[in-house]
Amino acid sequence: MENSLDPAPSLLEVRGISKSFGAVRALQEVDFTLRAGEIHALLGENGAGKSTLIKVVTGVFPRDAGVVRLGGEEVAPRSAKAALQAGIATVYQEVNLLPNLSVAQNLFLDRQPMRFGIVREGEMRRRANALLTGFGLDIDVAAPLGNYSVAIQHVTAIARAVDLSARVLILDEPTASLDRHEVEILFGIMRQLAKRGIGIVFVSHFLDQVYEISDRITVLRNGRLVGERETASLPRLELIRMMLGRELAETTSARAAASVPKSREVCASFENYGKAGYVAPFNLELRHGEVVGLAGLLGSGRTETARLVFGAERADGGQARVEGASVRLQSPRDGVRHGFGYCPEERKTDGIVAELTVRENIVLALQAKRGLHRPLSRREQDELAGRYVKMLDIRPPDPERPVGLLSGGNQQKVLLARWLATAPRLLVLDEPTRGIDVGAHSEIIRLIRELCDDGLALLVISSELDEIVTYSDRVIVLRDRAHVEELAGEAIDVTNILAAIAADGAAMQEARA
Amino acid sequence: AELTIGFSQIGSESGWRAAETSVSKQEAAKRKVNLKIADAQQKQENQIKAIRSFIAQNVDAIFLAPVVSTGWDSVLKEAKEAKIPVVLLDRDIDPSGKDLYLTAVTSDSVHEGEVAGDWLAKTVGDKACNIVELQGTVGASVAANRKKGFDTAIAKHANLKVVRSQTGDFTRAKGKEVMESFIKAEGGGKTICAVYAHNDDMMVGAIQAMKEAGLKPGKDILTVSIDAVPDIFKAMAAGEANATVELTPNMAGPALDAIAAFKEKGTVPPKWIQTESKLYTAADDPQKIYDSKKGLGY
Amino acid sequence: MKGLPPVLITAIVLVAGFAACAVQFPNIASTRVVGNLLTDNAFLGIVATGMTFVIISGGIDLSVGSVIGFTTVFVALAIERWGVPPLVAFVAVLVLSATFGAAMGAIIHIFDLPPFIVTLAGMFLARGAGFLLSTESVPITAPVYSTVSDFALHMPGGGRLTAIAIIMLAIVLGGVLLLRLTRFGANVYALGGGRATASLMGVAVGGMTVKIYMLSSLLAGLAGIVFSFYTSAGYSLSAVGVELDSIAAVVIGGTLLTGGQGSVIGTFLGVLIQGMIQTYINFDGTLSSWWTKIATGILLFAFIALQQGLVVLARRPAAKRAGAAS
Amino acid sequence: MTALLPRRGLAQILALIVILAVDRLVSPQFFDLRLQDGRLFGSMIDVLNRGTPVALLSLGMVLVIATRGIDLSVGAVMAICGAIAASLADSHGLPVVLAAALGAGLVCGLWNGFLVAVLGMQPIVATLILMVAGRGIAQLITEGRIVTFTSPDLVWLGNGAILGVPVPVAIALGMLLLTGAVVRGSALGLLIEATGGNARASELAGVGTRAMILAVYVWCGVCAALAGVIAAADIMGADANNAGLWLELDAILAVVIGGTSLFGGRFSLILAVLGALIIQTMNTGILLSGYPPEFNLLVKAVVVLAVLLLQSPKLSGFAGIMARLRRTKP
Ligand SMILES: Nc1ncnc2c1ncn2[C@@H]1O[C@H](COP(=O)(O)OP(=O)(O)OP(=O)(O)O)[C@@H](O)[C@H]1O
Ligand SMILES: Nc1ncnc2c1ncn2[C@@H]1O[C@H](COP(=O)(O)OP(=O)(O)OP(=O)(O)O)[C@@H](O)[C@H]1O
Ligand SMILES: [Mg+2]
Ligand SMILES: [Mg+2]
Repeated sequence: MENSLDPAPSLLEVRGISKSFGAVRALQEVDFTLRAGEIHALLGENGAGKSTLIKVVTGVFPRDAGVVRLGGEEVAPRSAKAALQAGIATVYQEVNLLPNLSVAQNLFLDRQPMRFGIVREGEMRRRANALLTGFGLDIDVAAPLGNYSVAIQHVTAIARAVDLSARVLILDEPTASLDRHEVEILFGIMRQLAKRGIGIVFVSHFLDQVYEISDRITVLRNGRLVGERETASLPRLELIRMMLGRELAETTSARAAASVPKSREVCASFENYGKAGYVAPFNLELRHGEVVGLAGLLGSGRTETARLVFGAERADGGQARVEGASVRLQSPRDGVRHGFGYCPEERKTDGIVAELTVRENIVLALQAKRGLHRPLSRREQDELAGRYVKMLDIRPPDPERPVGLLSGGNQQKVLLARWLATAPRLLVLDEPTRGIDVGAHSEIIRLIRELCDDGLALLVISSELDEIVTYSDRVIVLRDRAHVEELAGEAIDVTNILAAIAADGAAMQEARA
Repeated sequence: AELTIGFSQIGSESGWRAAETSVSKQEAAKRKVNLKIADAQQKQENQIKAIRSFIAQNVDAIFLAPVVSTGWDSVLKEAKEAKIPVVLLDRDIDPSGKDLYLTAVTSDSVHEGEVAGDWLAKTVGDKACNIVELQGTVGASVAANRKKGFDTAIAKHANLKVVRSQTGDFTRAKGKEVMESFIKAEGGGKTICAVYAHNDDMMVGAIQAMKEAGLKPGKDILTVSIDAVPDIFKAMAAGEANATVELTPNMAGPALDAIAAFKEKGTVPPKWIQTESKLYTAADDPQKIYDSKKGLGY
Repeated sequence: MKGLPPVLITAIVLVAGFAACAVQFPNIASTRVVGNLLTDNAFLGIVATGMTFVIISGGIDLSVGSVIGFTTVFVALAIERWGVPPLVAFVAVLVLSATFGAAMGAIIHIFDLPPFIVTLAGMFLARGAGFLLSTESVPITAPVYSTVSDFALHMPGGGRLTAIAIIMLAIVLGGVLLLRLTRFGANVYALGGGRATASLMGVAVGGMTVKIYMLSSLLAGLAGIVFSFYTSAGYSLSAVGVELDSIAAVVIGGTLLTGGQGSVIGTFLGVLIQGMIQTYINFDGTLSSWWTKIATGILLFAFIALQQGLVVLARRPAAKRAGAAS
Repeated sequence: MTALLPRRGLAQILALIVILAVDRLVSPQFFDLRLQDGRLFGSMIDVLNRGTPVALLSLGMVLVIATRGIDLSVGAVMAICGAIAASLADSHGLPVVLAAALGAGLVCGLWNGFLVAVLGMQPIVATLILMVAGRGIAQLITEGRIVTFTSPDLVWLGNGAILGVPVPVAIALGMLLLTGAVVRGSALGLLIEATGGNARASELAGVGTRAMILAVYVWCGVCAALAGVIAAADIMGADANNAGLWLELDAILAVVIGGTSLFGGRFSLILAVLGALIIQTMNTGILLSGYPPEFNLLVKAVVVLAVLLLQSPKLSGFAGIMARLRRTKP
């Protein structure tokens, strides 16, 4: 820090950046300033332009106008590599790592330790292990990254960026798929880095986290800069108003469930259902008008449970019933036929068909259900798409846009629309609110409640315990790929869930003793 | 003892080739020779592999119908080291390998082209005549030779001129397609006096193209081609084709005889056993020839 | 990146096939046949090595057969007609083919065009250029050629390890090392995992694309030189269809056409498997042209199905574990 | 990329027009048309007529490619089905002949589809098997000869005319309409595009991706069979050695020129057929030009590259080139 007059010199200065995609003006004259040693939150609704700003600054997209100065010098990187060389390390929103490479190769791609032109594999693994241990991860770094869950992949991506020891570190929704523990570790590391004078840009939809970690906040709305504030002096409601441009009808954050105990007929039930080596046999009853939450740590078997229930994975034992009649769930088609729906957690690979339009993505499941020879007419499709775009506030509200060009949160809404369009009896949602902004978040939670008031059965997986507590009528806790505890009614609260999850350690110790 | 002979055949790219294969088998059976045929699917490397495996099997002799004239030196040297006599069928190889084979039973494809050209020159007389040419596959030595022979023959006659020349890949379909465009390019075919095709298959296609264009092949436009496959005789009998130069499919017969004599009595055959390039025209009772050739596996 | 299991399976398939052939034709189990197998497939082994890089990076190169054809003609004409010393001719043709590959790579990258089609155009171009040079086959009489073709290490049992077989083995070994041990190799896998992602991770995707196609064409050029040694001639129609043979070898060797996975050793085994199929058919010697094709198809199917079956068997326990995640 | 949607097809039409203009230059009578024996006659008709086999192949191929597959066996399937039709033509009626040939194509397609969809083989190798063996099967049927026939019905399929339009052209047009109706009239098109765009996601959305894949290979086989029958009818004989040889590459080229990505997803039937026409217009132009055949491949390479560059997403015409040049300058 040469300039001793200014205690926090601006490290990265972005001035008057504009960017259009065809008719969509994703960014208009945006300014942004990052100081050395600060953690700066970049906030905004889904589609506000956060990711685009990041990609423009790091040269992934060419910019239409504006300048970027790094340490006072103008930079114009033309590729991610150039940005890296200039000293900006980035973790982009979707996990951008290579599933076919080993974890270690991913961490050290293009900067492997070398000797005589040869990669020192052993050294690389050693360093990879050391690096990941810092993030509380003890995994086989020689295994392909694709073998691991999104969470682990995300941690790897962060570890990679951190290890690049750049001057600027940009993290686009790094915590979306992490659980509390991992978030804690990440924050610890971020604070250390900031202390070393590195400027950190942090994008998140979790306001708690924003208040916990950030020094300053910049808010974007509709591609424009709304303002830049000190976190400490910005009340939460004010922040939300800046993001949404309106007041948020603060949702019932307390438990709103169990208001009207309805008929609660069993919609689907599973007895001794399981698959060896995948998830231990479980019993599960899903009732109409009821939300069942699945809670557990990463890798505890929640996704696995969801896939078995939907039919994406075949059970090797047990009995499934729908409305009392025993059924066989061999494939997603079976699930769809019995009126199930499933929003997978990995929306990029398992959810959207990027090239197809919003409309086509929305009608896909319904069309598959109706069969080939009963095509939805274009009018019906338009009508459906129009309805859900409006209902879920998908932005931009253009049903003919390829879904791959939507922002992450909006893609998630399209997926939800896809299943709502099939009018399912049971909907399985794996992390439905991941990457969704505060406004949409409360919308989706309201929607979940509404849907189940209409008699839909819901099975929801979420890493947000608050969220689970908010809407669940019952909560199943998983641990080590087995269902270990069921909480209902008044027993549902964060402390109890945590206790059930953590019973692990205690139980283990007991067993050993 | 019964002889075992390995025959490295080119492949099955045309009816003529199929006939050569089946005639070879018949001739071998006649002489109680065990003929092992390896089909190279038109690839030289496969032929080399086949010869090597014949050597590994220690056959009594090797027949080779070379797909290209060059590149046999080292493998034929191996055969020579293993004391296995080699006979070339149907096509010759580059002169540098002369001492590596026993004899070659081939026709002279340059001569074939000359025979065709001479016939045309004689038939046309002093009239000016625009010729269109359907070449064989680009790069195939037979095509180059048949072109060369024909060109030499007509060079002596200023009234004969090749106005268009394209490849028809030795196939019927391409022969037809190319002829169609020749007809379009030459004012509906009115300025074409004769077609020369490097093989009969292309000519059969060309004949169809002429008929579809309302022309009378054999009358409005003269035809001459090479190979003498049965279908051209059918066309000739119908008055739609004029002449063809025979390339006999029986190359194996003379070769087997030469090998037998060499093995039994040590008679060294002449270096080149040339097969006849006989010209057939409508005067030769094409229907009869057609009937006699039909069964040969063309 | 774990190349071992599929490779091991391919090796098992190869050995089993070889044993089965040897039972029927005992002559097959000789060093002579093994030597022949290496010599006869030397050029294929070399192009297939280059093709492995291309395919792992998620591309494909259809031009290699034509590049071989062009190279043989060029070399033959240069030595025989233009009086260029052989070594200079080799260097020139290698530079030429590498440039050609680099150009294809650059077009693929800059204009974002599918490799299949760009290299298809390259295939036409190289073959056409060969025709322009000469449609005749040109024998090469330079003394180097006879020296090299006559050179061979003798193996016990009458087998010969020829110079071109040795060149091929060296290239395969070099390919293995390059792919496994260098940064370049890691980047090839990275490209196959996803170009966009690799680019975001800082890999110079454009440069890599150019280099990969350059390598493939360079090796095709080298294969052309080897082919010209093999036949002592240059011919513009040589090596037609070799692109498909080499793709098949790469895929039989366990490399995914979608990219991101595979190994050079596997490709080498794939080349040998193909060579063995052909040796078997040649030894049989009773097959007509059509039965040769049908038998080749059936054996190809049998090998791939066997391999696929073994892979599934090998994966079974792992599949359960990876399930949702992969 | 898809921002080009409204302009889709423009590049192809432009390319076609340019090539037609060049054809007119090399052959002044290129657009001449007259009636000959109740059949239109002229170079334009040749283009349509000769383009038919590839156009038919591309109709099947485009669907296969849309599912992220590829079918290398179509040329061989043409040969098989042509051989079957030719050997039955003189002893059976046209319906039997057609049924047998198309049935064979269907079986071939099923086989390919089975290997890809059920056994999970990579499409390029799966279909390579039939590409190699299929020609053998065709030759087995004809025993390597050219099997000729005289059945007027079958000959009509190749050389006849309906209202002056050659029958093959009419058939291709009919198949285009039929395929279009089936694919776009049902949900098939959407489901195929979804399968090709993201098979995993489609599967999870309840799309029967295996059935889709099976269906497109079967259709590809049927289209190839039809092309094979027409090719045989055209020369009044089945040439198992050469029928359809290397046409798979032309068909793939046609599909790509038609703007369908080899990575699956969005496809356009009409543009694929337009691609086939572009290729044939170029081929016919080469034949009319009178240049020595040694140049054929060079011309083809240059034209293909030019057409592709014309539709490169990174470059729209000259303006694009200039923009790029400017941008690459430091
Ligand atoms: N490659 C692209 N092509 C066209 N439009 C795009 C592209 N990328 C983003 N957009 C559009 O730009 C706008 C801003 O998107 P961006 O991804 O920056 O939002 P975001 O703030 O990151 O939202 P989220 O919180 O959902 O991630 C959106 O309207 C989006 O549809
Ligand atoms: N901390 C960890 N260490 C090692 N492996 C892990 C860890 N966490 C998860 N995994 C592995 O990741 C894989 C995928 O986990 P998966 O995502 O299916 O679990 P989950 O319960 O659905 O969690 P979530 O939905 O929160 O990601 C599993 O194979 C698991 O073994
Ligand atoms: Mg974003
Ligand atoms: Mg999960």
